[in-house]
Amino acid sequence: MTQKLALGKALNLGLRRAMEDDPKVLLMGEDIGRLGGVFRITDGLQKDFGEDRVVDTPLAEAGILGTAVGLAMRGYRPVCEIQFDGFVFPAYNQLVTQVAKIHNRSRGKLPMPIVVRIPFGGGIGAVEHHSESPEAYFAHTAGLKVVAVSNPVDAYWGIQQAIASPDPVIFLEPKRRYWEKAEVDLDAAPGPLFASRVVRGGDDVTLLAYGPMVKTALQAAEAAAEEGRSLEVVDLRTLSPLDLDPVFESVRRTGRCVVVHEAPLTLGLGAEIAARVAETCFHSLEAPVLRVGGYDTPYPPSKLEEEYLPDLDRVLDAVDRSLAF
Amino acid sequence: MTQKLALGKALNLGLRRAMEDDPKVLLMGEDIGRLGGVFRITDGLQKDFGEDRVVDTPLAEAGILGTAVGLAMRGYRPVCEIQFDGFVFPAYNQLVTQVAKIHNRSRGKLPMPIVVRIPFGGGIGAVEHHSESPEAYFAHTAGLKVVAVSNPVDAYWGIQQAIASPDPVIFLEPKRRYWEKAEVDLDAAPGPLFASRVVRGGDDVTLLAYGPMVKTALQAAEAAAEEGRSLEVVDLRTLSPLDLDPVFESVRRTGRCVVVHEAPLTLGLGAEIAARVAETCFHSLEAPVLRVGGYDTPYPPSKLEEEYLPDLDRVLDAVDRSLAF
Amino acid sequence: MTALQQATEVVDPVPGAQAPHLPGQPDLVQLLTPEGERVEHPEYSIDVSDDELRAVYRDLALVRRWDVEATALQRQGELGIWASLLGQEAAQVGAGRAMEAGDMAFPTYREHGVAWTRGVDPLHVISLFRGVDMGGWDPIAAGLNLYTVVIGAQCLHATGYAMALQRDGAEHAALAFLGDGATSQGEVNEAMIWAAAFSAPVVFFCQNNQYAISVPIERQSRVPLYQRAAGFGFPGVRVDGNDVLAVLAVTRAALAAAREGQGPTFIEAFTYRMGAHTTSDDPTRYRLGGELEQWKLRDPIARLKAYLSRSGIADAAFFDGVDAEGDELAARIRKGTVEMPAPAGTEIFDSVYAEQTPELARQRAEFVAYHEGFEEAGE
Amino acid sequence: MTALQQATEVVDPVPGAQAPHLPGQPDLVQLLTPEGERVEHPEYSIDVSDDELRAVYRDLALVRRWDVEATALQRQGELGIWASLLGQEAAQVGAGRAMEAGDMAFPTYREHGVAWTRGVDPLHVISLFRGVDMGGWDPIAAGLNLYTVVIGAQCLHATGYAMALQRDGAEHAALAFLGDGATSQGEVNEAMIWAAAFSAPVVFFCQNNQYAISVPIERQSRVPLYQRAAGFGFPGVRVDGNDVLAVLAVTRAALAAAREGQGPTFIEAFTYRMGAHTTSDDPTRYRLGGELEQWKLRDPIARLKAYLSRSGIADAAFFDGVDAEGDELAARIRKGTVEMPAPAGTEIFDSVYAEQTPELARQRAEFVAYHEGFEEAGE
Ligand SMILES: Cc1ncc(C[n+]2csc(CCOP(=O)(O)OP(=O)(O)O)c2C)c(N)n1
Ligand SMILES: Cc1ncc(C[n+]2csc(CCOP(=O)(O)OP(=O)(O)O)c2C)c(N)n1
Ligand SMILES: [Mg+2]
Ligand SMILES: [Mg+2]
Repeated sequence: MTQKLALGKALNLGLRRAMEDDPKVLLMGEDIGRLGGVFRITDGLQKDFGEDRVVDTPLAEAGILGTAVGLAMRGYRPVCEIQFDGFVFPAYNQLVTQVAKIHNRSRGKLPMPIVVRIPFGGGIGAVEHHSESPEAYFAHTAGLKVVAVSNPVDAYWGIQQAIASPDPVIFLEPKRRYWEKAEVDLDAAPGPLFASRVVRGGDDVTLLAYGPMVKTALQAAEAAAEEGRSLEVVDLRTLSPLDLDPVFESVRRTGRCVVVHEAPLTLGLGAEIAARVAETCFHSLEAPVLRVGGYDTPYPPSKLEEEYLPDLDRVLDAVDRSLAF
Repeated sequence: MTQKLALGKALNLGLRRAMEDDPKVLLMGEDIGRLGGVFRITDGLQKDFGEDRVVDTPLAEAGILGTAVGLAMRGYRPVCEIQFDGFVFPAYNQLVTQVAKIHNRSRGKLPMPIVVRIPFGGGIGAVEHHSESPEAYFAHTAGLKVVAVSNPVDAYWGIQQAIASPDPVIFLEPKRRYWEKAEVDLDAAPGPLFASRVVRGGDDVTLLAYGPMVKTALQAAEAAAEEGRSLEVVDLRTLSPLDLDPVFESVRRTGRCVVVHEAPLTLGLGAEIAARVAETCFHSLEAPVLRVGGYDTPYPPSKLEEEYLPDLDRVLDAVDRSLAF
Repeated sequence: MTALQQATEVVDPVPGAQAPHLPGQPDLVQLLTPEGERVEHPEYSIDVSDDELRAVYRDLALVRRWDVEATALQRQGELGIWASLLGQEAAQVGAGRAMEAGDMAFPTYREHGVAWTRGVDPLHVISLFRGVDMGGWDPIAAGLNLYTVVIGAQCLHATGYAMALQRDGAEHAALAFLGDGATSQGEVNEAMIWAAAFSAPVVFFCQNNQYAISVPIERQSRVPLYQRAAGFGFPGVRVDGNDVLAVLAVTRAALAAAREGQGPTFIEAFTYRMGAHTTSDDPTRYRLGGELEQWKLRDPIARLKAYLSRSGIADAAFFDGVDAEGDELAARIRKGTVEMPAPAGTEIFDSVYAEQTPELARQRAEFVAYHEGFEEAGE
Repeated sequence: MTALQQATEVVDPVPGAQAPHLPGQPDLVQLLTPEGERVEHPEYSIDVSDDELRAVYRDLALVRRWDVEATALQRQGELGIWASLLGQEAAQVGAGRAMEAGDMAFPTYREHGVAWTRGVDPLHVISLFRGVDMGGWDPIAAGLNLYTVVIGAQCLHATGYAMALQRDGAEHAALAFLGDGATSQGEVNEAMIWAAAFSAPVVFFCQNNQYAISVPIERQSRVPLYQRAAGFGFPGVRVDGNDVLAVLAVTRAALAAAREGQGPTFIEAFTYRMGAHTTSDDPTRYRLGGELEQWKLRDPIARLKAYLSRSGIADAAFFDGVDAEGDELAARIRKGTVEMPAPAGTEIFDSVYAEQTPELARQRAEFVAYHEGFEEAGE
């Protein structure tokens, strides 16, 4: 059965299904119960599953992740919502020193099947701390897995796969795409969670993106096609572990690679990808891997965000520079 | 006047001089007063400058950084000690959302001349959380500056320069080198803080390191020299902003580059450097930038740390691979 | 309904909240009943001139007018979002007016009433919500820190600022604002621990408006919030947050104690957020039926107006005058908002550091060149 | 010196610490005076058989023996570091023995006495300090979480575990250990806030050993720590932490209340760290003169021994037997430590994830190949 779903609604249905499938799944977060979350991703779930499984928490992110650890120790699968990307930092200590390390510390005796849902990225005209892209902090942290979904299908299946994962997963949701719709097949998962995917074939340049930037990349490829340039677009999907084999294969054909993300350039995901692509495809590269990212500045006031965020033009500019190299 | 000083003692003298020079400088941290710090870096300072300027704080890292913000707002220059690298994470929210952003938020009206001293890195046989290399988390954070010293001279001058800096500086101290000695000229600073430095000339491969790994890199260069290979060693010194011009110059000559750090490989500093070196020196590179780092795992129990940490052999192995490319 | 019945209804426990108390019940400080009667409190008294009373009323009324206008501007697409203070005017104006020059306030994102008392231009606050900047006023000059969005972070800043005041021998105090939800944040509790440990001259002013977005106060604490302070070793007091005189008295006393070296106080101003959390919020999803109506009977402005009228301190002409002033203010705010110049793109780069980095200078130059490219291309 | 004089001296305020109190002073629960007299407390009584009393003594003595041996092993280079529990045996054994099967303890890095009561092999604890692993026992099977080094983090874990117990309808409780210094961490305070909000069956057991490394308790709190709990809305109690019977009684009562759905309790076990913070520490730099001597008079083991001897519950043969057992234990620990196999290098990679990642598998393979290269080269 397929259904046309907005990305946010697909997450809602995915969460519902995960909760139906496994009574140990529980949701925790600020305002996720009675309100259904500030983005309504958990809408209706507390009503149907009760206050013990959809927990409106005190206003304390360390508390959310820290208690999730204890719940996981008794076999629960907590799905924690962080209200906005910029508010994950009070939980950082628990995430980095505990959630990420306990499986290893216990030599596997204490699995940590915790999912941390974070609406991330900019473009919604918000005030400070509501538009951040903190993925590199997590991808640099051994013991965590990090995924970023870009579309309703991956949202619906991805959240269920993340919850089923025995490892902690930082699940990044492209908040400005919550309202974008697509047909979702509710019967069959389209493939594994920790895999990247070529979403458009092409020969001239390999273009990598994830989360909200996938749409931008596809638009850029469309525009480039009109000018006779054929871009292959890869949706990275998993940021840790990275799944670069399809990228290497692509770059070996195209010889050129551009990575796009909203996060600040320096030590953003593009850095790691550039390093690995160069190492693996050294002799195929006709230009260095070019990166299009946010600038190395705090996220600006919203009147400036269009100038801060990578857009179609900046992506095409990088493609041009790559081709001209 | 020169004096032979251990790195830790050089820091102690540097702090003392900064406190003498500027009455607004104050030190804050756990056990830094009566005890003089667990590494004795602040030894004797409370006695001489009093409890108001060398503050033994409650046991709360967010508290240390958060109150430092308020002190800085009234013109103080707080120098915060984080007892060990692994304990900076409770302060992460204050660091990333406040310390790093307040100058920008206020459009320059509220400078944040805060120094965060962190003894970092492994090799001292410690238990969990005492051997971490969290520098990439900070270097990815716009608004912070990050330096890592490798020797007593830079320690003595660097801490004073960091304190004098109007911007927040994460000041990384290579804890396992605290006891290494060198002659320090107490009269003239050897150069600016935010600059890398070629510490050994060479022609075959450019080897980059910072903090504790500089010594390892120099040893590797020594060993390589015996086999007839000439390595140029650059002490990066400043991790944010990076100062790569001397590196580019070097790589243009050698065509090969190896970066070493203790931090996990993925999204460690090596990633950014590899990306930039490739972008800037694309046509000069005869091999991809190779990285020698910690593995993408939590820091292991101390009986395994020698196998975890980059050492002379692993550096030379990478040099060989670079040359063989 | 008699006045007494109405009074009884007004002060009834509010469903779903730790109830406010009858006038005179010792743990809720009240100097003005919901009906506008002046009452005395054994520990807190206040001496306010008629002029000052009228000025307080004016503050309350103008701040509300500003707030209403900002909400309208948001609805019309001129602001990205707006966090309304509706219902909390007395708590904010009372606290703000208790401050002296040299004291420093550390607001959250909702303290427009405090900003007003510190003389900050409403347009500076609005520019933040319009997305033009992050608050354009000079924090030190105004004695008001910039708004802080990360819940509770400012409490530590206030405590550190108070430690600086101690070191400077300055007889001033810091006033940290926080919400009921914020009391659950670790950093907020650390701030109280530090304030106690150093006897820092800081007052924690918590507006318990019964909700953290949708989450009612019981999820944060089963006992009245003001009692938290005793556990850290300093006094806590609960004041009727809709009673501007009581707030003024209690906050003045706490600030005076702080300035005199007696250390911190925690003030819980018991109030209610009569509007939505922000313009993005839909309170009908979580508010209990009748709750809002109950609280409307406790309106902080109506109460002072009743007192001023009844006691003859202000007449209709005065109130008309304030209304007219409100209309002017609203017009100025509207005009100032829609005419607010958009920031230059290069501002993204210019204040990240006090000493610009070469890398960021490079990114800025690239940015400029890139955009000049478009201009040249006539795009 | 008469017994009374000695008693008076023993219980005198300890310089630099919130003073312990005379027996009978209501806020310090004591059932056994420093001289080994059984006293009664109005709220806490305990019924312990002679067998159990002897077993308790045996626990205390063997745990101390283990600790002394571990300190010696560290001095001889066999351990990287050791965190001694010297002086805190009664607090730990009392708390540990109060637990039932099914309860879960969340220790810091110093709760060797608790580990002992949970039946964890000392060598499992020692392997952590030797750097072989991070604690080799099975936490769930033992009812003892792994040691947690980041101050306070385990308090939230315990609270979450208690929330899981509630959801499972399991009539067990979680017991979170923390130090006096830890009470300043935001996360610890959040744990108490959560425990109160959810009425979670968790007991916070704080060993106030007067210091956080070098920092005395006054820097963390000006008021007795047990009073913190009231601010969060649940009971706090201060017990003589060197009195194993009082600790047992108080902890049993708190755990029972938690299991019965009455929510959390905070226990402050007032004690003293008679050794260094760890073997890396030099307490002469910060300890006040005479302080240690004062506390030696309150030794938790001597006290129980005095009571057992005086009351005839144990005789010299019993004590000799325990001593002999201690020597055997020490020998076993020594042998087990020095013979502990070094971990395989590949263990670095093998437990990072439940589902290994391809990238880490690749790094592991490279690691293996690299080291095989050395072996082949005969290096
Ligand atoms: C650390 C953090 N977490 C979450 C948020 C999102 N958020 C904004 S306001 C709010 C509720 C705050 O409630 P309260 O402290 O009672 O203040 P009020 O809004 O009622 O004035 C939340 C959860 C935030 N801003 N910061
Ligand atoms: C978050 C954090 N900060 C700092 C440290 C370093 N540290 C280890 S033990 C300790 C003191 C702990 O004092 P207390 O809580 O009283 O426990 P005790 O050691 O006295 O048993 C400190 C500061 C740490 N382990 N974790
Ligand atoms: Mg509120
Ligand atoms: Mg202690």
